[in-house]
Amino acid sequence: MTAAPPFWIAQTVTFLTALALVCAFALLAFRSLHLGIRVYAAQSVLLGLAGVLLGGGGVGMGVLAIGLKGAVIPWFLFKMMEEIGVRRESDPYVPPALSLGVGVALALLSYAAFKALPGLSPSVAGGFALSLTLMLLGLWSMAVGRKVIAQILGILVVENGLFVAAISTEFRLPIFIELGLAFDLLIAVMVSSLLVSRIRETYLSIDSERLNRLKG
Amino acid sequence: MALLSVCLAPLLTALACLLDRDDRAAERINVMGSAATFACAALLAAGVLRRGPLLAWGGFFRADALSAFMILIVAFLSLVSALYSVAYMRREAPAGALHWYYALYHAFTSTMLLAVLVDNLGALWIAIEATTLASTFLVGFHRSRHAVEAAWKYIVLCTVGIAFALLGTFLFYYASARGGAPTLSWIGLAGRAGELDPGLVRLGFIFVLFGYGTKAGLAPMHTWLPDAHSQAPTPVSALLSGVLLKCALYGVLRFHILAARSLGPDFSSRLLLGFGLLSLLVATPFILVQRDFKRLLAYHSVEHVGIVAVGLGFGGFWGVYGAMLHLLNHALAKALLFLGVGDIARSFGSRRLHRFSGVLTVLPVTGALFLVGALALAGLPPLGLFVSEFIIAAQGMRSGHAAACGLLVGLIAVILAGLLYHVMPVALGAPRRRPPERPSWLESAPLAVVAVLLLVLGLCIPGPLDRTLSAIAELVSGGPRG
Amino acid sequence: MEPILGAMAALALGALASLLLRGSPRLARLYSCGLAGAGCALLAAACAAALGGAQAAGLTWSGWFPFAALELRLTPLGALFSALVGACGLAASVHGLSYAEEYDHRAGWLGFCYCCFLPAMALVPLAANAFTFLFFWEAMTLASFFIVVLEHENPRNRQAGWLYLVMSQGATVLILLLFLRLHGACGSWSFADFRAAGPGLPSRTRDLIFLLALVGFGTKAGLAPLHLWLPQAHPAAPGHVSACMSGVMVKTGLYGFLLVVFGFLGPGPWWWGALVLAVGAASALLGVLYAVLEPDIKRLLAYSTVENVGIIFMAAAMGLIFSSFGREAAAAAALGAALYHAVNHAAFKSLLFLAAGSVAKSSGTRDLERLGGLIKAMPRTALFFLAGCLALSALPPFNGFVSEWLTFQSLLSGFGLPGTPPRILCLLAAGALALTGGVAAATAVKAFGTGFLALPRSSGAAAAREAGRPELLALAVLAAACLALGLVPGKVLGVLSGPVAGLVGFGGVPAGAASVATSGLGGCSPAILLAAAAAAAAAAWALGRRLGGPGSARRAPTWACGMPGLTPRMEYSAAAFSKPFRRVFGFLYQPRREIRPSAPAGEYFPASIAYSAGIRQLILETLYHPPARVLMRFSHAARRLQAGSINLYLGYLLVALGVLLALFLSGRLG
Amino acid sequence: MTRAGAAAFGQSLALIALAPLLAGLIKRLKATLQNRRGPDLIQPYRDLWKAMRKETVVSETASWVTLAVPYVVFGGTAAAAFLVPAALADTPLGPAGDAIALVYLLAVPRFFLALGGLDAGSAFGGMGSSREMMISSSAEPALMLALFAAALEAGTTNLGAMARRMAELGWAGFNPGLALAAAALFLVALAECGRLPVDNPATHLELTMVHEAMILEQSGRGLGLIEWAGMLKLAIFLTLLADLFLPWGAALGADWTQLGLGAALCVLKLCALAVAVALVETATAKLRLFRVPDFLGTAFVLALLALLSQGVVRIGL
Repeated sequence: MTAAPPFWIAQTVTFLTALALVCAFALLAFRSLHLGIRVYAAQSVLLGLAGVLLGGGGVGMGVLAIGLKGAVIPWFLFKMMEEIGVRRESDPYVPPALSLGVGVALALLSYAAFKALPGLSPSVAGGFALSLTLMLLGLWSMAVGRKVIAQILGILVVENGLFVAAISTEFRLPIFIELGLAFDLLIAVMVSSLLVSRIRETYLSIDSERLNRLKG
Repeated sequence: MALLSVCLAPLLTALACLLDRDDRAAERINVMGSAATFACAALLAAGVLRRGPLLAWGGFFRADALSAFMILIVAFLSLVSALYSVAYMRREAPAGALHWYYALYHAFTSTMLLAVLVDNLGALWIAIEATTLASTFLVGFHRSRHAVEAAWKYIVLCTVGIAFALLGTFLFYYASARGGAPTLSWIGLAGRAGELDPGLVRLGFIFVLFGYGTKAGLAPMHTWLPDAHSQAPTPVSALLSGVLLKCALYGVLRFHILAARSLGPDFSSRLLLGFGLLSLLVATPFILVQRDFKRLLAYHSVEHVGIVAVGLGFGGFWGVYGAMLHLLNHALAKALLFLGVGDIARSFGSRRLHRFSGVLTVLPVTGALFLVGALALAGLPPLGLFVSEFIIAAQGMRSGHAAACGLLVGLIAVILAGLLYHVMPVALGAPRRRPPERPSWLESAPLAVVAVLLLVLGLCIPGPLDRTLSAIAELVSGGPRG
Repeated sequence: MEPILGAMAALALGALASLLLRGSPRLARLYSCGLAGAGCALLAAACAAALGGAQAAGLTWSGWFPFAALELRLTPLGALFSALVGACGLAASVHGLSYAEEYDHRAGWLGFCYCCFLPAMALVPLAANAFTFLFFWEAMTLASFFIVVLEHENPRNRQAGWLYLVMSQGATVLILLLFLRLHGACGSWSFADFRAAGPGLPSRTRDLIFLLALVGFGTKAGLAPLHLWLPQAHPAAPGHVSACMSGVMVKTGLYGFLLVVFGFLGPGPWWWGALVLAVGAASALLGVLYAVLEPDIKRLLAYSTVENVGIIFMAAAMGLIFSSFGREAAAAAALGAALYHAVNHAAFKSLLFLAAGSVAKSSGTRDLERLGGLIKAMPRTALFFLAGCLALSALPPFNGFVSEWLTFQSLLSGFGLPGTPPRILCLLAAGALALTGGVAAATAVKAFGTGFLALPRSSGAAAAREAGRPELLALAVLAAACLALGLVPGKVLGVLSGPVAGLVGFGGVPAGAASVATSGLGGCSPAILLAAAAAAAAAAWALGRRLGGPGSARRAPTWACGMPGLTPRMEYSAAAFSKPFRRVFGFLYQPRREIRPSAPAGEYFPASIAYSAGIRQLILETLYHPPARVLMRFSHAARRLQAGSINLYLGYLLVALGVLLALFLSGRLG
Repeated sequence: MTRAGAAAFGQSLALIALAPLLAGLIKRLKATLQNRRGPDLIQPYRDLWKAMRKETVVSETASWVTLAVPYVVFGGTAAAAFLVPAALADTPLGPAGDAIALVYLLAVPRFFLALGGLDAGSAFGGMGSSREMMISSSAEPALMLALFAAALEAGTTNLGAMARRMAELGWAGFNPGLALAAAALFLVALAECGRLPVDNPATHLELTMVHEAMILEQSGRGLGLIEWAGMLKLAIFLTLLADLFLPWGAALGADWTQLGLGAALCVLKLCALAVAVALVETATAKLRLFRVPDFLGTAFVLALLALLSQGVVRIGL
C-alpha cells in the first residue's frame, strides 16, 4: 500500500470526482447535443486533473486524458456534427425528469453494490462505485438518446467510468490497462466516425429511428 | 517459439494481402497464410499435448490444454473459411476490395489466436476488443444499408458490453491485492485463488460474465448477433458464429476457473446455468418462426452457446468435458451449415431460401452437405452433437439439476422440430428452378472434410481429443475423471 | 453372440455394396436385398437358438466412447424380438428382390438405408446399457426416416416424414430422461444396475419413470393418442420396408416398455396396469374404427397395426395388474398372450403389407376404390392376402385367433381380482376387445372383398399381372407361418415361457398337448376344430355328389336388375361398404357431406353433381392443433422482442445488469 | 369311444339332422298365429332334397370363393354344433373348444358368406355383406359378455362343464344376472340368425334383406348347404339358450334313463323357445337398418348388467 495521499489532495480529488458525477447527470438532463459534447469535455478534464493529482502512474494517464478527451475528441465530434448538419437537440425517448430519476436509482444501486463488500477500504470502494455509476449512466444515456451522436457520447462516458476505476486504486495499474483504455478510446472514436459517415451515405440522416430495418 | 509463430503467421498474411493490390495474388497469399497458421497451430497443440503447458515471453504467452484446444478450432475453421472464400468472394466482393477483405480476415484470425494464447487478463481483454474492431469492418463489408446497420449495432453493443468486462478485470486485479502484489497474470491468479477477496471475486465475475457474455451471444445480450451474422459475408459469418463466440466463452471460462477455485463451484456454475437456459428459452421461439435462413442459423448459435453454458453450469468432470466437446461439434456444424447455405443462396442468386425446393436433386453435393449440417445441428445421432448433448444431459441428472436437464432436452427436441420444418422443404421435394450456376469443387471440398469430421465425432471420440478434453475438464472442474 | 456379429457383418456388407453399386440399380437391389436376407436368416437362427438356452451370451467393447461402452447381451426377451426382426427381415428382403424394381431410380440409397435400418433394429433388443440402446434406437429411427422420405417429391411423404421424425424424437427425449433418471439413481449405464436400483427408488420417481416409459415407448409403438405418425409414415415407405416397420419396429416400442416396467421397476401400484389397459383399449378401438373407413389399403393396414398394438398392450396391462396383486401365474399367462400376439401380428401384418405392396406395384394404385377383380389376375397373391385377412380378423385356423383367445381368457380371469374397480375395468376392456374383433372382421372383408373380388374398377387393376416369384415365395412362407402359429399354440407358449420368465420371474405356462392352448378357465385346440369342420365339409360334399351327381357349375351373367350387362360401377366399393359404420359411429367421425349440383341444364336433371365427403380427424384437431397454435402464437409474439431499435437492445443490457446487481445484493447467488 | 362320448357325438349329429325340423316348426307356428295353415313340418327337408339335386349356376364374374363358400359355411357351422351340449351335459369336442372358440368359429361362416356376397359383383350382394358385417360387429360384444356371465357362474368357459354346473344347481342357479344374460343372448340370437326384428328371413325385397342378399347368387347344392347351415345356426343358438339358462333336466350320466329324460326335456325346451321366437316374429315389425345398432345396444347393456351382477356386485338378494 503506497502512502495515503495528503489530506488536501484527497479533498480536491473527491471534489473533482463529485463534479464529474454531476456532469454525467447533466448529460442526461440537457437536450442539445452541442452542450452534451461540452459537458463531456468538462468531465474528462475534471477526471484528468484528479488523475494527475493522485500521482504515480496516473499522471501520464491524466495528462493524456485532459489533452485527448478534453480537446481533441470534442473538436472531432463538433466537426462531424457540422459535416452531417444534424439538428441541434437530441429529443431523447424518455422525458429528462424520468431519465434523471432512473439515473439516481442506478447510482444508488452502484454504491450499494460496492458498500456491501467487507474487504474494501472506503476510498477504493467509493472510487469503484463512482466508476460503476458513470458506466451505468453512460449506458442509460445511450439507451435514451435518439441520435447516433448520443450513442457515441454514451460510449465515451462509459470509458470515463473505466478511467475512474483505473485511477481510484492506490496500486498503479500495469501499463496494459492504460494502453487498453487508450486503445478502447481510439476504437470508439475512429470506428464511430467511419460508420457515421457510411450511415450518412446510405440513410442521409443519423436519426437512430431509421436504423431499425433488421427485425425478428 | 511455436507460440509466437501461431500469432505472427496470420498477421504477416494480413500485411502481405494489404500491400499486394492484385486480387489473384491476395487469394494465393490467403490460402498459403491460413495453411501455415493451421500448421503452426497443429504443431503447438501436439507439443502441448505431449509436454504439457508451454510458456513464452516470460509468462506473457501461455498455452495449456484449453488454449491448445481453442487454437486448433480457430485455426482449422479459419483455414476452411479461407479456402471457401477464395471461390465465393471472387464472385461476391466488389472489384479491388478483395485484398482489403483478406487483410481484415487474417487480422481478425490473428486477434482471436492472440486472445486465446495470452496469459495476462488485461491483454486478453484488449485482444477481444481487437476482434470486435476487425470483425466490425468485415460485417459491414457489403456496404449495403442492412450491413451498415448491423455493423453499427455490433460495434456499439459489444463495446459497451466489453467495457464492463474490463471493470470486472479491475476487480479481479484488486482482489489479488489482498494476498500480496496484485497481478493480472492468469496463472498467478489461479495459483493464489484461495486468498482472493471473495466479495470482489463475486462482483468481478458478474461483470466479466456480463461483458464477455455479450460478446458470446448469451441472452439477453444477444440482440446484435442475428443482425451481424446474417449480414456479414458467408465465410465471415461462419467464422463469427463458429469461433468468435467461442473465444468470448473462453474468456468467461478463464474467469469461471478463478471464481470456482476461490469461491467453490456453486456461484459461477449457477450463473452460467441461468444464462444458458435463458439463451435456450429465448432462441426457441425465434427458430420456430424464422423465415431468413442466415438469421435462423444465427439464433441456433445463441441456442448452442446456451447449451455450452448449461454444460459448464452443470459442472463436474463430465459437464465440462461435454461442454468442450459440444463447443467443437457446434463450431464444425455451424461452419458447415453457414457455408452450405451460402453456396445455395449464391447458386440460386437469392437469400430467400424458402422459395426453393429440391436442392438435393439439383445440387446433389451441396444439398447433401447442407442436409448433414442441418441434421447435425438438430442433434441427431450419427453426428457429433448428439454425443455431447447426451454427456451434458447425463451430468445434469447426476448433479441433481433434474428439472434443468428436462428443460434442456425438451427445448432441444422443440428446436429440432422447428429446424427440420424449415430445412426439409428446401433440401427435399421436386426442384422448381434450376440454379444458374453450380458451386466449384474448391468450395465443396472443405465442407466435405468438415462433414466427415462431424460423422467421426458422432461415432467415436479419438484418443488425442479425449486426452485433451480430459485435461481441460480436470483443469476446470479440479476433480479427476469420475 | 458370434453368429449375430456375422449377421451384422453381412448387413453392413449389403449397405456397402448398395452404395458402391449405385450405378447399376438392378445389381444394387439384388445385392442389398440378398445380403440383407442372408444376414436376417443368420440372425433369426442365432436368436431362435438363444430363446431356449439359459446362458445369456454377452459382448462388451469399451473402446467406443469414454463414458459408455458398447454392451450387447442375448437375453431370452431380447432374443425373441431380434428373432422377429430376423424373420420379418428375411421375408421382406426376399420379397424386395423383385418388388423393389419400382424404386430402382434410387436403388442404391434405398438399399443402403434398408441395410442400416435392419441391424439397428436388431441390436436394440440386444443392447445391455442405456447408451447402446439409445444409439441404435436413434439410428433405427433415422434410417427409417430416410426410407419414409425416399420419394420426397410427393409433399405428403415429406410431411409424413417430418411428423414421424419429430414425434419419434419427442419420444426419444422422454426415453432419454427416463434412462438418465435411472442413471442418476445408480450411477452406471448398464441395465443390470438399473434392474437392481429400480425397486429401491421412491414411489414418486417410479411413477414418473413409468409414465415416461408409457408415453415414450407408447409413441414408438403407436398407442392411441400418440399414433398419428403411424398411418402417414408406414404407407409412405416402400412395401417391403413398411412391412418391417409395421411388423417389427413397433414391437421395439413394446420391448422397451416391457424392459423398463417389468425389468427395471418390478411390481407397482395396480393403477399402472389400469392406465395401460385403458390406453390399450382406446388404441384398439380407435385404430380399427379408422381402419374400417380407410380407402387406402396401406393406411388401412397401418391403422390396424395401431389396433393390434392396442390389443398387445391390453394383454400386457393384464400382466401388470396381476403382478401388482401378486398373482404370478395369471401374470405369466397374460404376458404370454401379449408376446404371442406380438409374434402373430408380426407374421400376418408383414404378410399383408408385402401383399399390399405387390398389389400396389402391379396395379399402380393403393386406393381400394380403384382396385377390384385382382383375384383373377393375381390368384396366388389373393390367396395369401386372404390368409392374412383371416389371421387379422382372428378366425380359428389362423394365428390371430389363439392370441386373441388368450387375451380374452386373461381378461375373464381378471374377475378373480379383489375389489370392484379392476373387475369393472376388465369388463369394459372385454367389451371393447369384442367390438374391436367384430369391426376388424369387417375391415378384413372390406380389404379382401372390395380389393380382390368382382370386377376391376380401373384400367390399372384390370391390367394387373401376378407378382414376381420371390414375392410369392415370401408371401407363401409367411402364410404358412401364420397357419402353423395358429395350429400349435401349446408349443409356441412353451417357447415363449423363457422370455416371460425373464420378465415376471415365473415362466409357468401350463403344460398341455402341443396343439392345445389352455388357460385357467378353459382350453381350445384350433387343430381339432379345423379337423371337425373339414370332416363336416367333406361329408356335405359326399352327400351332394351322391344325391346330385358330379354337380359341375354352369356360368351365367350376374343378375343386374334386368340391365343389359353388369358394369364395375354397380358393385359395392370400399366407401359404400363402410357406409353403415360411418353412420353408426358418426359421433366419432363427425362425417360431412357436400353435394353441389351444377346449374340445372334442363328442368329436372342438373348437368353435373359434385360430391365430396370426408370425416374429421378428431384427435388431430383436439389434441395436436391447439398446443401447436399456442406455440406459434407465442413465438410470433416473442419475435417482437427483436424489434430492431438499438435503444431497445441497450435497454435490455441495462435491465440485465440491474437484475444481476440486485441478485448479488440480495445474496441469493450464494 | 365310451358310452358318454358316443352319446355326446350322437346328440350333435341329431342336432344337425333335426335343425330343419326346428325351422319348419317355427314357420308352422308363425302361420297358425297368423290364422293360416302354413307348410307342414318336413317342408324344409323337401326344399333341401330338391336343392341338392338341382344344377349349380355360378355368375361369370365369380371366382373360386363362391364355389368354396357353401362348404366352408356348412363345415364351420357343423363344427360349432359339435361344441354345443344339448341333451347330455357334455360335448364331443370338449377340450377342443369353449365359449369364446364357439363365437369365433361361428364368425368363420359369416366371414365367407360376406365374401361370397361381394364376389358376384352385384349391388345386392355387397349391400348384404356390408349390413351383415355391421350387424355382427355390433352384436359381438353383447354375445361375448352374455357368455362371460354364464362362464363366471360356472367358473369355466368350457360349454359342457357350464351346462353340467347349471344342471347341478337346478333352480338355485336361476338368479337375476343369468336372466339378463339369457335375454341378451336371445336378442343376439335374433340378430345373428337373421330373424324378424333385424332381418326378414322370408323376404326377397332388395331393400330389406340382409342374410338373403348375400346368398342371392348361390344356387343348387351350394344354396342347399347354406340354407341348412342357417337353420343349424338357429338351432345352435336356441340349444345354447336352453342349456345355459334353462337349467333343469340335462342328463348328467350316460345311462339310458337319464339320456331319454334329458333328450325329451331338451326337445321340450327347444319347442318352448320356438314358440317364443314365433311370438316375437309375429308381434314385431322389421326395424329400420340404423335402429339395429340401438337394438343390439340394449342387448349389450343387458349383458353388461348381467356380468356386473355375476362378477362384481350381486343384484337382488
